[in-house]
Formats: sequence, structure tokens, C-alpha cells
Amino acid sequence: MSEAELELFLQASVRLGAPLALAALGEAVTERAGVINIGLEGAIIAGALGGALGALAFESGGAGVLAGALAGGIVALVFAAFAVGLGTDQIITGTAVTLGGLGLTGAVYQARFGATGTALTLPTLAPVRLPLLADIPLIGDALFAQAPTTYLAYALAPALWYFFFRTEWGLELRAVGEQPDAAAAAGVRVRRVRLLATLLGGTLAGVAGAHLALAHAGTFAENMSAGRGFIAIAVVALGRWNPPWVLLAALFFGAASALQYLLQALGLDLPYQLFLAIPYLLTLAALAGWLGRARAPAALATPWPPPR
Amino acid sequence: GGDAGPGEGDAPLRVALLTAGPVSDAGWYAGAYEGLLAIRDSLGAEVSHQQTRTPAEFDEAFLAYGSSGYDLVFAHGFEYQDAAMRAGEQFPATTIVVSGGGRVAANVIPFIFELEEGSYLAGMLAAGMSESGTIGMVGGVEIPPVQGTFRAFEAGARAVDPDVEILEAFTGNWDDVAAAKEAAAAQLARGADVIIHNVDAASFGVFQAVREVVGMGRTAWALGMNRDQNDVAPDVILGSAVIRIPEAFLEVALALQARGLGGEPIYEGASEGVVDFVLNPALSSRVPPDLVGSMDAARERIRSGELAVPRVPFVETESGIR
Amino acid sequence: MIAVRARLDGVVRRFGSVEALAGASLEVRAGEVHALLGENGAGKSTLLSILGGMLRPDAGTIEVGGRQVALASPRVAWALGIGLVHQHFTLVPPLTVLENLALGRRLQPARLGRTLTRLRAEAERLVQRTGLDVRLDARVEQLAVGERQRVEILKVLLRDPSVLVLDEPTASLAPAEVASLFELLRGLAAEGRAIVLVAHKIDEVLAVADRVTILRAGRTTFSDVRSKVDAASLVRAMVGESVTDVAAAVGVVVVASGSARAAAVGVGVGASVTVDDAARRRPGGLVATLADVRMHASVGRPALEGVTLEVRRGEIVGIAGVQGNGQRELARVLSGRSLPDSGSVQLPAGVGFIPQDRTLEGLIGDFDLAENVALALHADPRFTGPAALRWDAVRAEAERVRTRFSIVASGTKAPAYALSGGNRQRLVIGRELLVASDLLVAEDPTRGLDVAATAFVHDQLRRATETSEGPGVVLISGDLDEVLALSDRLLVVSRGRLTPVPENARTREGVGALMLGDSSAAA
Amino acid sequence: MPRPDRFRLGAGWVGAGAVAATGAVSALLLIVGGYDPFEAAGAALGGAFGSADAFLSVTLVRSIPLMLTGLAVAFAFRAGVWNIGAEGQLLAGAIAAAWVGLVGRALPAWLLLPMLLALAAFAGALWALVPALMKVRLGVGEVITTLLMSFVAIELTAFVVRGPLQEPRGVFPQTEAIAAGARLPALVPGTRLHLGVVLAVVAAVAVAWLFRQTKLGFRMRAVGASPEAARMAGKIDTGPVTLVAFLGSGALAGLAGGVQVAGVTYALYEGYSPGWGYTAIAVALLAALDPLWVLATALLFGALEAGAAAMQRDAGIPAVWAVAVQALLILAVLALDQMRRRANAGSAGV
Ligand SMILES: Nc1ncnc2c1ncn2[C@@H]1O[C@H](COP(=O)(O)OP(=O)(O)OP(=O)(O)O)[C@@H](O)[C@H]1O
Ligand SMILES: Nc1ncnc2c1ncn2[C@@H]1O[C@H](COP(=O)(O)OP(=O)(O)OP(=O)(O)O)[C@@H](O)[C@H]1O
Ligand SMILES: [Mg+2]
Ligand SMILES: [Mg+2]
Repeated sequence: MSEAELELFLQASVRLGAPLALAALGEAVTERAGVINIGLEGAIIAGALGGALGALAFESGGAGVLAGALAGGIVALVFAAFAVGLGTDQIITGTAVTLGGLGLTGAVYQARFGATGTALTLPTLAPVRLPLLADIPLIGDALFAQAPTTYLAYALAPALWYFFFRTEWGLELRAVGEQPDAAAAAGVRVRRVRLLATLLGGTLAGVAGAHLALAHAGTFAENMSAGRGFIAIAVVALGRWNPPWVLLAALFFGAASALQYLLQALGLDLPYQLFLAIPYLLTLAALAGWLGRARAPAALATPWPPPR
Repeated sequence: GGDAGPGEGDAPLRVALLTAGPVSDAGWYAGAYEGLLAIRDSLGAEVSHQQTRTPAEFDEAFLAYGSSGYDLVFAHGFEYQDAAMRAGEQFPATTIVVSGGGRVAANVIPFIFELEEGSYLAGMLAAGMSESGTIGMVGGVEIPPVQGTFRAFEAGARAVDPDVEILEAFTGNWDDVAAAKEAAAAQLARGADVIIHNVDAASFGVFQAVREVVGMGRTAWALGMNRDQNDVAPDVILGSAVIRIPEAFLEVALALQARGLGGEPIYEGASEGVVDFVLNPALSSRVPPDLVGSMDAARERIRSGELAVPRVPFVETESGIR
Repeated sequence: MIAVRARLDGVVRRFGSVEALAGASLEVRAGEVHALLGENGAGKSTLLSILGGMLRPDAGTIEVGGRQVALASPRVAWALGIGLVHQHFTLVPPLTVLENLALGRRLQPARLGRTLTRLRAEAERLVQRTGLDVRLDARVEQLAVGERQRVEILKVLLRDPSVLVLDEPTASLAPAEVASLFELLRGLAAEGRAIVLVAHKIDEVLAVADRVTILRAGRTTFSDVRSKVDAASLVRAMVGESVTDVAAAVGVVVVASGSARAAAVGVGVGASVTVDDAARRRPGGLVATLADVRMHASVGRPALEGVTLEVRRGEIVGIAGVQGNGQRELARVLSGRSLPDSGSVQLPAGVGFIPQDRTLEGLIGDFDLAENVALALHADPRFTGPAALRWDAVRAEAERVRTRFSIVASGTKAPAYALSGGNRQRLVIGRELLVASDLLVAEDPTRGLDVAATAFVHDQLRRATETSEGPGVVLISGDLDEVLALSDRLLVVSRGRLTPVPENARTREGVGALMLGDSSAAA
Repeated sequence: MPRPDRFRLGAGWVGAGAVAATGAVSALLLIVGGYDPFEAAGAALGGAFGSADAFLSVTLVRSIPLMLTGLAVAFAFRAGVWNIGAEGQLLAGAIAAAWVGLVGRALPAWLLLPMLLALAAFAGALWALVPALMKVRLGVGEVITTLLMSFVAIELTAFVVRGPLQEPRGVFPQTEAIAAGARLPALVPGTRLHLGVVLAVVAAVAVAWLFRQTKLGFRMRAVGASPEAARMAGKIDTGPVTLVAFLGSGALAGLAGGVQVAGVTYALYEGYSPGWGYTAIAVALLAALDPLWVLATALLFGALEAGAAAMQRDAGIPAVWAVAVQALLILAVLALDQMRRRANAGSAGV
């Protein structure tokens, strides 16, 4: 492998990891509050479409990101209205929200651009080279010549860590995810915390979708989220619900995905399905080897107040 | 939908379309849907479309259309072929046309688009335009139409430059634009400078990857597939291998109305004018005239049957597999 | 005129078809310690939860500080100065004690560090003042029940409530801690606060209360000042039955069986009656042996350091100790629930086990009574066919347990989560007595039981060990009166080691000293 | 995770209410999209229940894989094993079934068919064994591992239909049709309804019996409800019970894959499952993990899908709209069910 290829591999790792990181960091907040939002996939695809429409309307990638964030937040609001407000089962609600997100984005897309789709070319979110950092050999370009949304992910990891473990709000959030009854007894507004955590998660998933459309693909296609919402949920667990680890896990997953393209480009004569399975196999190996024994928030997926 | 109008005269033709993916892909399925609408508009046919998500739905869909008396069902994908054979037996009055299918019965007709003929020309162009001597192919899922176009692309390229190196990658699906982009980017990094795709809706990722390296000062090109994508990324797409699916569908419907389809596979290729390779007018000046000349010559030889483009034979007939 | 801090009137609360409160009233005044008494399931916890904003009443009025209020949530209650120490813990296990104290305080929302620093100082001061010893930096999940209880109390005290409500705070505290807690409560009352206290030990209650209110079956049946009541009248008001029953409940249980032994236990009123040892037979054969058992606790330091113990049939071996000295691990090893790191363990087949934490370890909240009884019977051939459980037999057994232990529940199909704290404990004890044909390991078996139930359980334990064919009983308890009264042999567990209590040290003081690791008392 | 809390979905007004609320919201959505809601509703109802054939050949046939995977999920969840990888286990079963159905041509049907089903179940269990061992031996949470195994199974399916099991022409990424003797016979002649539905009902009854009556089922429920109490009060060794839950769940999901191959598609394809294993989670949870109720909720989801397909065909509603309406229906059912539960609980909710 040449150095150029290695460098490209690293760049691809970060490119593929960034949307996962954004969505997973948001989901980490949601899950720390005891809510598992399986509807993340729906929020990502909504973010992608919102990003595309916003970028077109305002002719600006930045506006697109904001629109994508809003779209993801709206999807999360629907989820929260049912799962947090009404206390419906989070898994079923999330399933429905993903289904609805994929369906409605398709419907809106077709209504706007015709039933047979169109070749959307979007104003993109151009990479920004960070001075000095981007000049670091090998990893400089990969890490520090990326779209602004990638830097958002970098910044969120320590910021969320601080929030979780160094603020009283974070303490309340964690308590709500572990023992909502105890949190409520201490005067914490459990449902409000859960609502806000879910909204933040959806908003970041929306940013992840906008990033996919504007910083990565430069277009929108139906189903272009391609299961990243579910991968992000796995990434949260892989990162043990701890933001810096979640970021690393997302980048690890990005690298494992990038590896498949690298290996295919190298022309190894193996069935390509093997390459496609690499990210999952590597993650399994990582879990078995040294990343196991993570403990989820105890009240994850438990409605509050409890149904009894 | 609704009931077939009780006719003074002939009841309208009833035509259905089955696709295994969204028709908003601006590609393979979109073409079929446009064909269906063309049939509706030109022939006054009553039309219906269903997108299936799994092979388990195939029999059900045929059952629904067969039992409610549809005349013609376009099953737009090879995967429908087995269920089509079962349905053909059960509903003799319904004609089923299976795009890319491999099995034939009196009323089950494989509909073969010889896109190979277009991608052979694309291969010629790719090898002729490549400065690095490396070109790439990015596929979605490795299915016969994709294999066919890629083998023909290789043959066309080798015809121009026997030593050309050809990379191949698959992303495993048709929707993941980001994955298609990364696959193309990896090939570009390995030195490929002309990339063709067969990833349907995700093709934009390929174009985007090419655009980005061009933006960094390299020379690289992309090639479109399935439909004329030249205006999608007019700055990087040299040309497209196209199938004129809507026209072909309309022709099939007309033929059915006029005389029936008669249990024979339908081949639509360059000689029928359904498959072609179209240069991007915006960039045609960049293509050396003698390359254009040899492509034109090849086109003529294909049309006349003189040049046999490699194909993956798969239609099972009494005389063997063709 | 003393200010009325809080008044609940005509409060009704239903759970489905169960009417937990059917018109209960309670008036709490500034400067008083107000004891709320009642049998298990009388509605005490429900009433206090309403006062703490955890539950909403179906009917009735609540006044706080002279104004009618709707206590819609714990936040509201906190804001009105009402602090509730729950009967079931409301702590977040993976957080540290200090973090639990900080939860919901909003002192410095964006700077947890500062909040913690400030609370640490306050908490340390409070620990000093109250004698409630807690490790501020330990995670709650590492703590034994007693220590958790101390954290609960500390948590509420730190918020400086004007109405302090405590639901059975003493059930898992050591005697010395109970004494200092009560001293503290008196002090707080003297500052003008109102204290509401639920406890089952009438002697304790009478020692500290200014006023007593009694709930029976969801209704307030009695309320008066301390000076006008005595133990017998209180029990009568609680139970509302004939005098002999009352006497039994208060402390003198006359065993009316044909047995030669007339055993008497004194609990409840504190006047211990010594056991008529002569009447007891010699213990029988060896049923369980531990030899040089060592074990690590799930976290941290060694829990058992070379424990050797022999248990014989028909004897009650009392093991006294302050929570967190290894009794949890000892109980698990003795009951075959855990394997030690080293040492030999010989156990019989029929082992009953009453664990320390009934809610998490003893019962399954979502299971009904019969299913909870099945937890002990599912491996017993008498209750199983080749694959299936004989549910009819299990259910019949559960019904027997229910009636024998007077468990207040709609039937054997009632889920365990709907039982009051005391009734949960009754269920566990009743079930374990079924299977303890050879050995019964009991940790604080009467924790949270009302007077009558405590007496009944003690009686059951003594009856079981009446003959040398009966099971051996290991009674692990922090309740000195209980172990002193019941044990044939008494040991003290301290820092993972067992020390026999010499005959001359079998007093509250002597054992108490040993529990705290003072070996000179044994000499 | 939610605790099993038995309830009755069919309770009269819930059904009526669900229909009303859903009708209103979906109608609004369709009108905004420019479609006729009444035509859509007619088509959907007709497609799901309109005739005996619609019900038997479409709705019921669609619900069979959901019944079996729903049971698989309930089986695991009841024991506290959060197996969200029924999808992968189903695919493993489908692969095994296709293999048996292809290589066993020489065998008589009475032997071949049971063998196919048994091997499908076995393969599903085997696929669940990896996360099971990772959980029991290494303590790795199963939510992520079972999900990852599903992604691997999808690629494995894609591989086998191009490699070892590809049809003899070597062109199409699919298998040849399995032997006639390997196919599940029709239950009602003239319809597509196959014997798999009987299998699903028998499995549901068996699982219900297991949970309600047997020692093993009791132990599974105890471990699921409270592992701590199961160990302390029940003296139950949770490891083996957890293993059984994984394997049984995997076997049921694998059986679902086998039944689909033997009863519906007769061949294996890439992209074989539209996500039955994931829908199954919703099916099982909506049934409050009660095996018999799984049959009913699977039927509900089967009808939803049948209706969505018919809406496309007969009312010209595009697939994306049909999916959106389906999502709304699920939300409406959830919401109404929740309100009914609250009402039933009286004032118990805090
Ligand atoms: N059905 C719902 N849909 C959307 N949001 C809801 C719904 N129900 C509640 N919420 C939001 O959740 C928040 C929390 O609601 P809840 O009433 O439980 O808490 P609160 O009133 O803020 O606190 P407390 O009850 O502890 O005083 C509300 O502020 C509201 O915005
Ligand atoms: N969540 C619930 N669901 C159903 N019934 C309940 C629930 N909580 C309490 N009950 C019932 O309400 C009654 C009163 O219970 P409560 O806990 O108030 O009793 P208590 O006086 O505190 O008893 P103890 O001394 O045993 O703690 C009991 O019969 C109990 O079974
Ligand atoms: Mg109580
Ligand atoms: Mg509120």
C-alpha cells in the first residue's frame, strides 16, 4: 500500500466515520437519559432531505445543515411525543418512526422533484483545512481537512463528556437513565430531561444526515441513510455510552468500512461480500477481545412513569 | 385503479409494473415507471405499479394482477423470473415480461436490454481517454445486468488498450451514495482516471468523487449508465451508456396489442436503437476525433451484427442457454 | 398554639380494586416527633408517599403551612419543605454517595465539581453531628442495606426540610445508630421542625414520639399525645382484636402446642424474656460446615477472612454484627448461593434463605404470590412433573403461606410489587420456611415486620428448632434484642471474622462492644 | 426494557378508536399528498381482508414469518435476552433450508421436509450461539452482537447465492428452486396458505405452554424478570438458562427462514428478508411478549403490509406514501393502546 493510499484510507475513515459520530454522540445523550431511539434512521434521512432542501433554498451548505438539524429534531419530537410523552414502548415507536421517516422523505422528495427522481446537485459543505493541524504528516489531511460538521463531532465528544460527568445537569441526565424513580424523588423532571435528550439526539442525527447529503454525497437519494441509524446505535454501545469513546468507535467503524473499499481497489480476488462484512466482523472481534462488558444505562428503553 | 370500464368497443389495455426498488432512482426503475406512464398516455391503458421489498411478495403481486385480469405485467428485474413462471401457468391470459429474465413460456417473456453494446463503447472511450492506464468500475450489487455491462466494458477497453488495468468494486446496494463515493475514491487513489458505474441511484457518489479529485487538480472522468446522465455532472461525465427503457416498454405494449408477443425472448440493443452510447456534448471536444471515429465504427459494426459484444448468456430456451 | 405544619384529611387512594387509604388523616405540628403506626399493609407508606408528592390521592385534602396544596410531584413537596425518606430506596446505584446527595439540588448546575465540594463539607458536618457514618465516595451499589439507609436519611437531612418524613428508617440500622438518629430527630424537632416517623418497634417509638397516630386498614383510628398511651393500648388500636392476641403481639407468645417447651420471646416492648434453656433439647447432628472460608466481596476488600462454622440441627445460631462486615457474603455462602474463594463448605439439601434485600433478591415484583413461592419450589420433586411444574400444588402451597402469614393481598394472583413492605417480608419468610428442612439462613428476617408478625416469625423459628430433627437456623441480624432472645449460640461477625460470644458477654452492651470489634469484651 | 404486562389488544373500543384516529391522520396526509383517502382505505382493506383469498393468500401468508420471528423475540426477551438479531438467524435458517431443499432431491418428502425445517432451526440456533457465548462467557452485551451478526448474515446470504448455492447456470444471484418434496403443502387448496401457519400456531402454543407450565419456562421468566432474585431466591444458574433462551430464540427465527423458503419463495435470493426480524420486535412487544398474542399482533402487521401493497396496486398510492401511512397506523395503535392501559390502571399512574 502506498502512502497516498494509506492517506486516502485514513481520509475515507474519517469521512465515513463522521456522520456515524454525529448521530451516535446524539444517541449517547438520548440513551444516557434512558431512551433508546430506534427512530434514529428516520431522523438521519430526514436530516439528509432537510439538508438538501435547505441548501437548495438558501443556496448555502450552512443553511442546509441548520435545516437538516431542524428536520432531525422534528422527527425526534414525534418520537418523543409518543415514547416520552405518552410512554409508549420505545422500540415499537422507534420502528414506526424509522418507517415513517423513510416513507415521508421519499414522499416529499417525489412531490418536490417528480416521481422518477432527479439528479440533484447540491451546494456542498466545503472542507476546511485547519491551519497547522492539517499539515501534520499522514493524519493531518485525514483529520483536519474535513467539513465543518466533522469538527462539530470532534468538539462534541469532550463537550458532552464534560456535560455528562462535570455538570449537575449531566448528573440528572445519568440518574434519569439509571433510576428514573430515584431521580424523580430527588425532584428531577424525568420526562422533561428525556424529552430534551431525545430532541438533542434527533437534532444531531439530522446534522449527520445533512452531512451525508452536503459534505459527503453532494446529493440526495431515497434511503441514502442506508442503515446508518442502526449502526450508530451499535456504535454507542461500542463506545460504552462515553462520548470520547463513542467518537473513537465511530471512527473505528468508519475505518473498518473504508478498509473494504481499499481492499476492493487493491483487486484482491475474494468475494466482495466478505469485504462488506468486514466492519461487522471487526467490531465483533473488538467486542470479544477487549471492548466487552459494557453496561447500558439501567433504565434504557423503560418508559417512565412505569406502566404498572 | 378501479374496474376496467365496461367497454363500448375494446376494454382498455391493463398494464402493471413491478419494481424491486424505488422509481425515484432517476435510473433503472425510473425508466420503467416512465415507460408505464408512456403506455398509459399513448395507449390510454389502465396502469398500476407496485414496489416489492422481498421475494416473498412476488407470487402475491402476480396473483393480485393475474386474478384481476391484467393483460400485461412488466416485472422489472431478473429476480421475478421464477415467480413469473408460476404465475404464467396460473394466469394464461396475462402476459408477463421479465426484464433481464432467463426463463421463457408462452406468456412469460424475458426482456433483454443489451446494454453491453453501450458499455462496450464506454470501455473504448475510457481506455482511450485514460492517461494513467487504469480505469475503474463501481457496481451496486453483482447481478447479471451489472456483470454483463462490466464484462463488455472490459472488452471495449481492451480493444483500445490491451494493457489497460481495470479495477472493480461493489458497494452491496443501490442507495448508499456515500459508499459509492468511497468506492470510486479508492479507485481514483489507486490511479484510475476514468470510472464507470452501475450503482443506479447511488451513482451521484461516483460523480462526486471524480469532481473532488478534479477540484484538486487531477484529470479524471466519469461515465454515466442506464440513462443519459450527461447533464447530471456535465463537468465530469464524458458520456453515458443508455437504455431507452420507456420507448422499449411502449413498443412491447404496442406489439402485444397488435399481434401478441409469442413466447420468444425480446432483445433490445443498439440495432433497435434502444441501447446507445451518448457523448456529453459539453465535453465532446475533449475527446480525440480518431477515438470518436473508432467508436462510431464500432457502433456500426455492432448494429450490423459484425461485432459481437461479449454477453453473459442466461436465457434458457429449448435450444439451450443464450 | 402550636403551628400545624401539614394536615392530610380524608385521604383516599386506590390501586386498582385495592383501597390502600380509605379516609386517612394526619396532622403534623411544628416541633413534634409524630409517630405513625399500623400493621403491615395498613397504608402508612402510601400516606407518606402522598405527603412526599410521589403519589396523588384520589380524594381528600392536603394543607401545608395552612394553605391547601396539590402535591403534584416531589419537586413541589421539596419546594414546600417536605422531605421524605422512603421505605424502598430511591438512590441511583452506579452513582457515588456524594453524587446521590447532589442529585436534583441545582446548586451549581453547570459546575458539578463546586456542588460536590460544597455538599461534601455540609455532609461531613452532618455526619459528625448525626453519627450516620457513610463513605461519601463509595458507589451506592457497593453499599449494604444499612449504609444505604443512612445515605437516604442524610440525603433528606441535607436539604434541611421543615417537615421531615421517615418511613421505617430504623429497620436496618444498628442499635447505636438508632439511638443517635432519635437524638437527632429530637434535636430537629426542638428547632421547630415537624417529624413524621414510621417504625414498628413500639418501644422505640414510645421513646421518641410526642404524638402517635394509628392507621388501620387505610383509616386513621387513633391520634393522641404520647403521654396518654402505652404499648398495650397502642397495639390494641392497631390490631383491634381481643386482649390475648394483643398480649401475644406485645411480647409474650404462649405456645399452645403440645410441646414440652413453653417458649417466650421478648421483642417489641423491649422487655426481653430469657429463654428457658433447660426446656430445649440438645441440638442434633451436624447439617452444615464451613471451614476456613475466605471470600472477596464483589467490590473491594476481603469480605470473609477464614470463617469456620458448624451448624447442627435444632439449634439457632445467632450472628450479630454491624452491616457491611461480611454477613452478606457469609449468608450467600451458607445458603449455597455463592462459592467462596477458598475453604471448604458442606451444605445439606433443604436450605432456606431469607436474603437481606427482599425487594431485589428475595422477590420478583412482576411475579404473583404463587410464582414467587415457586422460586423456592421449582426444583422440588414434590412440585414438579417430568417437565412441568405442578402449579395447582404450588398455588395451594402459596395460599397456605398467605393465610398462615396473614399476607394482605387480594389472593395468590396478586403481583408482589403490590404488597406493602412488611407483607413482602412475610412472603419471603413463609416461602423459605417451606423448604428449610435442614438449614435456614436468615438475614434480618423481621426487618419491617409489624409487632405481631415479628412475634409470629420468632415463634416459627423456635418451633422449627424445637426438636433435634428440625433444621439448623443461622440468624444473621443487627437487631441485638432479636439475636439475644432467640439464639442458642451467639457469634459476632466483625471485619469478615466470626467470634463466639462468651456466656458472660451475652448482654446488649457486651455484644455491642464485640460487634464494633472490641475483643476485650470477650475476654 | 419493558416488563411483560399482559393486556388485551382486542378490547372492543381500542380497535374502534385506533381505526378512527388512524383514519383521520392518514387521510389528512393522503389529502396533502393529493390522493383520495377513501379509495386508499378501500384498497387497503380489500387487499387485507376483502375476500377469503385476500385474507388467506395474502394477509395470513405475510404474517407467518412475523409470527415465528415474533415468537423468537418473545422467547428471548422473556428470559431477559435482548436478541435483536432474529433477522440474521432467519437468514441462517433460510440458507440451511435452501441447501437441504437443493441437495436432498433424492429424498422422499416425508423425510426431506422435516429435515429441512429441523436444519433451518438448527442453523438459526447456531447463528445465535456466537452472541450467546459472547454474552455468557465474556459478558458482552447481546444487543450489539446480535445486530452485528445480522449484518454478517446479510452478506453471507449474498455470498452463497453467488457461490456455493448459485443456480446451475451460474448467472443469477439466486438458488435453483428447491425440490418439490421440500415444499410445504398448501393448507387450503387453491390458496397460497401453506402448512407453515399450523407450524406457527403449534409453536406459539408450545412456547406458551413452556412459559406457563414448565420448570424451564419458569426459570427463563424468573431470570428475565430479575436475574438477581432468580439467583438468590430461586437458586437458578442463569448461564444455562440464558443459553437456552438464545438458542431457542435462534431456532424459532431459523425456522421462520426455513418456512419462508419451503412455503413461499422456494428459492433463496439476495435481500431475502425485508426486515422480518426487526418487525418481529415490534410484533413481540405489542403482544407484551405473550406467545399467543404474538399470533394476533403478527396478523395485524401482516394485514398492514398487505394493505399497503394493495394501496399501491389498486389506489395508485406510491410505495413511499403507503409506508408512511403504515407507520402512522402503528403509532395510532400504540397511542390508543397506551391510553387504554392508563384508563385501565385507573389512577395508578403517577
Ligand atoms: N405528549 C407529549 N408530547 C410531547 N411533549 C410532552 C408530552 N407530554 C409531556 N411533554 C413534555 O415533557 C415535559 C415533561 O412533562 P411532565 O409533565 O412529566 O414534567 P414537568 O411538568 O416538566 O415536571 P413535573 O411533573 O416533575 O413538575 C413537559 O414540559 C412537556 O413539554
Ligand atoms: N402499587 C401498588 N399496587 C397495588 N397495591 C398497592 C400498591 N402499593 C401499595 N398497595 C397496597 O396498598 C396497601 C397499603 O400499602 P402500604 O405500603 O401503604 O402499607 P404500609 O402500611 O406501609 O405497610 P408496611 O408496614 O408493610 O410497610 C397494601 O394493601 C398494599 O398491598
Ligand atoms: Mg410501608
Ligand atoms: Mg408534570
